[in-house]
Amino acid sequence: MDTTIQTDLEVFRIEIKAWLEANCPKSMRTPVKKFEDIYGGGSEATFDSEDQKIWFERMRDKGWTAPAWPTAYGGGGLNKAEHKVLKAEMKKMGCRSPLWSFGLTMLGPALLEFGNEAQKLEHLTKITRGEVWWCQGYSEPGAGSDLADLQTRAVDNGDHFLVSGQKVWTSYADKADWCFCLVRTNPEVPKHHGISFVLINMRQPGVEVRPIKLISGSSPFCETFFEEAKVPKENLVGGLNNGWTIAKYLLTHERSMIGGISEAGQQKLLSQIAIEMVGLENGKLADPVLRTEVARWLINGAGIKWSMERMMDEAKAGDPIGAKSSFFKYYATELNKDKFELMLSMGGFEGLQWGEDYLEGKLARDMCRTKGNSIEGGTSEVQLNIIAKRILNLPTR
Amino acid sequence: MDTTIQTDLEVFRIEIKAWLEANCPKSMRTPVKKFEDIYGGGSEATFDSEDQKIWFERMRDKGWTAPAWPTAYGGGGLNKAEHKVLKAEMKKMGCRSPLWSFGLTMLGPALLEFGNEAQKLEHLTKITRGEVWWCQGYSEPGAGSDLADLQTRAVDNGDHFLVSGQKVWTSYADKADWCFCLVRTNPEVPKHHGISFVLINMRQPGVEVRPIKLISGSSPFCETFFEEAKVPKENLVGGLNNGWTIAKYLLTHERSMIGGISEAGQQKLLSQIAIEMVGLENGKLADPVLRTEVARWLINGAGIKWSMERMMDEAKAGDPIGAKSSFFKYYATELNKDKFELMLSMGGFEGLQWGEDYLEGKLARDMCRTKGNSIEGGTSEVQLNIIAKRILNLPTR
Amino acid sequence: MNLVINEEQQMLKTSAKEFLKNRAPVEALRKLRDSNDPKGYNAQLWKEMAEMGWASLNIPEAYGGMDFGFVGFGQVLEEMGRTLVASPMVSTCLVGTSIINFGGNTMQKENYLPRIAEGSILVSLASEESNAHRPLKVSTQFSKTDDGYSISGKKIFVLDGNVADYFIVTTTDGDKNGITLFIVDAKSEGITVEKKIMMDSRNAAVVTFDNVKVSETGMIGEEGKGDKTLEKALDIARIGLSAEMLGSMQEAFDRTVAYLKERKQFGVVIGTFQALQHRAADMYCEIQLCKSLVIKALQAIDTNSPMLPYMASMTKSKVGETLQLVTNEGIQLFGGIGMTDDEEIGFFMKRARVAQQTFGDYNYHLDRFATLSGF
Amino acid sequence: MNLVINEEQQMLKTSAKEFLKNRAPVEALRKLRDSNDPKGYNAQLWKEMAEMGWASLNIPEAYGGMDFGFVGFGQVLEEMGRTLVASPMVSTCLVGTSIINFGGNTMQKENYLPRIAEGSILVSLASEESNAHRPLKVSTQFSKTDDGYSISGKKIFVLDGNVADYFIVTTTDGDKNGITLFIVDAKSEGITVEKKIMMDSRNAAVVTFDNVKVSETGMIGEEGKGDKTLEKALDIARIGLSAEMLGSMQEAFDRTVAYLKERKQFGVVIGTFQALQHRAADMYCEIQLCKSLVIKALQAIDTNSPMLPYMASMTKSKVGETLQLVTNEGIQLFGGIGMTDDEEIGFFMKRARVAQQTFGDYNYHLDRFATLSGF
Repeated sequence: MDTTIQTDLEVFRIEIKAWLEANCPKSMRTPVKKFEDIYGGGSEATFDSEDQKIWFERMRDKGWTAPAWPTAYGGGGLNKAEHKVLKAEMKKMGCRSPLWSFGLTMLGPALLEFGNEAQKLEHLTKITRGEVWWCQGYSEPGAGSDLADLQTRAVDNGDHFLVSGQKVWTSYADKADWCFCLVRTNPEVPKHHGISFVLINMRQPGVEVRPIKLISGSSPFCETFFEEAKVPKENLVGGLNNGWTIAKYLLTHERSMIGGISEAGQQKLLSQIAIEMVGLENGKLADPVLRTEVARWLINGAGIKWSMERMMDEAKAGDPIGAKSSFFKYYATELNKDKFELMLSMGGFEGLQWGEDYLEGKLARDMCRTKGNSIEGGTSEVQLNIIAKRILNLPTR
Repeated sequence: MDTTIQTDLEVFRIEIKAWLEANCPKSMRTPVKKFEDIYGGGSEATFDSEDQKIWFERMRDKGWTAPAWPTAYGGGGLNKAEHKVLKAEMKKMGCRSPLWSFGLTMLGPALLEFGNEAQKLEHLTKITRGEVWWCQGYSEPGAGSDLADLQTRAVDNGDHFLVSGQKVWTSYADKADWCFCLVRTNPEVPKHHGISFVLINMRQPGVEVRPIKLISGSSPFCETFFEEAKVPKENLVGGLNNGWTIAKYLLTHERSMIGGISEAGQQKLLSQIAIEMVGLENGKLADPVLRTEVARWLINGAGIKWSMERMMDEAKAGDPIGAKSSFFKYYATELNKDKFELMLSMGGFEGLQWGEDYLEGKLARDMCRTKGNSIEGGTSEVQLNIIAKRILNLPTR
Repeated sequence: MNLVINEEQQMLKTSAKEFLKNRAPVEALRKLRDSNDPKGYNAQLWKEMAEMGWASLNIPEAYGGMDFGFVGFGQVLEEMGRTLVASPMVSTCLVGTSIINFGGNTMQKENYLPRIAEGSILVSLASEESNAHRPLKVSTQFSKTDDGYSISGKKIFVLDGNVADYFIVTTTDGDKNGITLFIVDAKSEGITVEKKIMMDSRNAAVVTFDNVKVSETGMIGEEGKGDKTLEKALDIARIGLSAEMLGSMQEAFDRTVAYLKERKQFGVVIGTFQALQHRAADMYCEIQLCKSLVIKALQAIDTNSPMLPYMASMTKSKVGETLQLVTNEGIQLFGGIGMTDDEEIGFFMKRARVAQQTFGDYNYHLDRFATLSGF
Repeated sequence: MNLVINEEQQMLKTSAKEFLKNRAPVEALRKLRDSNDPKGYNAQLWKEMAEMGWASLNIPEAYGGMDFGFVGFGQVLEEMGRTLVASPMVSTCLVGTSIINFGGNTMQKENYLPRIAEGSILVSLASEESNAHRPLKVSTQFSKTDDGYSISGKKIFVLDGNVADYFIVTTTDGDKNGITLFIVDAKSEGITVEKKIMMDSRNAAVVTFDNVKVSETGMIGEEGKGDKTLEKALDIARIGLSAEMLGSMQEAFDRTVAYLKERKQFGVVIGTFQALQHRAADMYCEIQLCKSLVIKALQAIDTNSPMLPYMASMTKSKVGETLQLVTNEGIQLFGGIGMTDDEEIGFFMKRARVAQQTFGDYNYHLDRFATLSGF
């Protein structure tokens, strides 16, 4: 180990710590409770508090809304080791993220990988500065699991394309300034080969957005309609008909994010909830059938958690996670559905209530929402196909 | 309703009753406990008791080993109504069947439907008289669920075929005089079209039989090897390359027989067995997890029983059972497997014993044997395919 | 007993299907929900249903009913389950009528049954006190007064409690000697009704009784002996509700299978995927079991079988578990579309969860069945 | 704690795999069975295994052991599970060693552990009395004599009881005050051993103790205080056996998947059928959970974690349930071939059922886990 580097890092750590201590407002060091607690940016964004604004602006000026991105694009230019130190110190101090957006988590990495210099300069900078809210235009009404089966067309019209078609499940499209979008640029070739990845300005005629109501109630999802929306050719990323490569890159990204869902938030043990809701009789849960189901759930819950830990450790030891993310995605989402079925069962009559707003009847609505876990980000069926084919190497017909 | 017929039937009933009373030995009116309690016939057969012999011979002489078959072939020539009366009276009095063989249950019906007059005269008569034991040569080592994929060849050699190949799962082939057998007579056409149904004399050179040992121990199943076994052309049934029609006819037959397995024999309620084996604590089964599983099993057991009843009633009302036999076959066999898993679980350490013979360690051996229920007579997977396609009309790719 | 419905029952079923298709498709439930109707059911529709005799199928002819038998009644309930009709059928006709009919005296029958039959009053059982179904755990108390009784206590999950004209209340005396049933006018002083909307868009209420006066004629059956009447009515309700659930299950399944035949993915109809075929076939089998259990259980009511409690628990648990499976699979197989409120399959899932817990969920009934069976 | 085995453990695993492939494949178990070997295990093989140090992996160095830790030991057990080796490993090394090591005094350790380590004695726990695993329900009685103790009672399902040199016996006094452990020479007067062959072709025995004399040095730990030692040793055995079962499960699964890739039906390889693919994928996931539970549980032994009882019950129940699933699916997917004794997949199913009930089946451990967790 190079001791000079080690020492430099230690100096860096001390500096960061001091800077954070001086610049991160106290209220920005408390746990995140709701979506709005982290600033999202975009042309319509407002700050939730003065502290949130201060914290965002200070971090933005350091380039630390995207610490590892090049400074040329508004990033912090940190190397991997430094970035790790920054994250560790922020975590220790409980500092909130100064900014969270699909631009940062999804489009940014894709542009860094596939975008040209002009695109990076233009868009990455605006992302790091929180000036633009991006949404993702992938799914279409008829496509479902077969993402590549998309119909939205981009017709060549000289120096620009004219985009027409419909996207669904575009999260927060109703507040989006721009959309990164998969469109069909060649309908003549096999479906995966005629797709391009384009950036569409949402603030133009021919773009209409309609929120989607779910079985659980209102949602961030939207339907987005394009009718001859104009896309200048400089907004084509990664070359004509090369969009599927970028899509795959982003999908792998998304899958591992969703698998983690069931871990987040829920702190209380299911057995504790059961005891509170159902009660004990002679020291045992009053509902003997439920008791077994809860025991089994807890064991599976621990099993999937430790499997994630184990596979992380194995990845560090050189065995990459790869298709195993499908196992997590599948198992964790199915388990999360089971959990909410059990909780609804424990919740009894009260849990079945469904008020006007989300809070009254939260349990029933949450339970309905979990049904989507095994559909979004690749259905359970698709994950099982992937496990069968890519892990077990079972043949295709 | 024609009152003359009614009166005739009543007279017939009274006559039968008197005849049975006079001719059925008392010991032949006790419940059947093991396979040997019913005479099977065949050239190597011996009677289990003098009563068994008397009973068989008396019934044979009346033609009542096959009451509904024409008298020309040794049957009783009874019409449907009379046959029903005979069965009802035998049941009332508890009379055992005088004869049971694959000849009676499988080949006979097929010959009546597809055989020519000479074949019927020759073979049906010997069946009714218990002179020949038949086995069934369908399955082959490589075929499994894809029965039509058979390789045993019958080569035209003038006035006879020469049959070569291997059959498996031929029940009681080791005591068989003859075999009704599916063979490939034309390898050039699609597999279903090149199959013929032939009758093979097992007592000839070129036929070798080897019993199969199962995971449960010894079994009636055999492997049968043919090497240029001679089959005179008069032993071809239903015409050249027309064997698949007969096979399908017999398979439908077999499927509904196997579905009924779980009903037979087991008289004691599973809950009663559980109470005896596991014991109660405060009035509840000492194993709370098992308790739920037993309750669920009993409900499903009643459900499948009543479903059979219901569909019988529906059939009488004009809605034929058809592909629904796949539902019974699938559900009843899976349920039977579950039952033996539960019983093994209740059986504790003692139930795990595996003695030299079948009696010591009967539970464990029986449990092993049930695993075959969902394989023989069409696997559970095949039944599910049939339900999906023929009942739900789901499309084929 | 033959397990096929007879011609008369089939005619009733066919006419019910036709009527509901026109007057109360699933879309009607959506409209009711979105209009925030204060009643939570369509009173006009209920009137029409009563005119067709549906409110009196289990009422003796002597009291203005059709006395049609439960196998027939079950056909109507099944069809109602197919279109998810929100109506007072369960509260008033399954529970209310049964308690009055099996527990009431002639005067009470004469007073209430004809009015139920013609659809002019709604009667609702107020029995639940804990968050899960525990009908025999009662702490609502009655006491004697000079000219009758006084009742105090709080009841939850009172089905259609906000529109009921009468409550049948389960009570106990101070010493908790058995259950005593009272029928109480909903407009009586001291009654507070708080309407709750459930996830199936139907109503239940929290009903508080604060020293509510009941006349002597308000007691149903004998003091402290209401348990038997209550359990019998509940068992009938469990079976009737199971018939309704069977209808919902079949409809959700039919819609799912139809979707499998129509929806394309990766260039082929998804119904060709073997894994989905097997799941559909498996559901088909489970539904067949439910059908058989339901008709056997309905017959058990009609024949006054001593096995009624067993049949009720077997049926309610199997139907509850299967309906949960079928509605979950429905949403999963509809995919993203199934998650939207626009698609109706979600309505079946929501109704399934409420029906599941009404009169005891499958946990409750598996346990009860085992207990009844002595293990 | 890192959930990947280290280099040293990996080396042990690799060498075990290699050794067992050559010396003790599944075929060896078949031969042992068919030869009706009176011992029921291969003594020569056991000698070789001991020479490689396998009998001493959990014995402290002070007593001639390798003190390798349970994560490493688990790797050997897993490989043994893959080839279904019939050996005294579970009875002697998992249970016997653990009781002496955690409950015995120095003299006892010095007396027995080195001899276990070198493979020259077999020690077996005689604790079960009822037909199902109930280790704390003991009625075998000890009483004091002039120069020691006398034991009377009947024990069943004593693993390798017919070849054991010593029995560790669970006893109680007349007043049933806790459990007292004794180690007894198997050749003592008054001991009758009746060998039983189990469905996995291994042995267990019914052992009767009729006024068997034990010297004062034969008591392990304090009088009436054996419960804790017993439960700890059992928890270790449950986890160790789970590691063995994990190996069997993986091997059965690997063989099934390989068969799916090779077997043709209807003109195509059956591994292309989506329904079978999904079942295989589902099993893969369950097996992954088992792997993680087993390594966590092995670590819990090594770190002397207070969570040991929880870990043991979680692991044994999940592994037991999954092994049952995987071996059943194995036979079903092998089809008719799977039903024959010629095909080895059936051996895995049979071993699964015995291992499942040894030290408590999944019912027992689900219940125990819930009880430990306070619900």
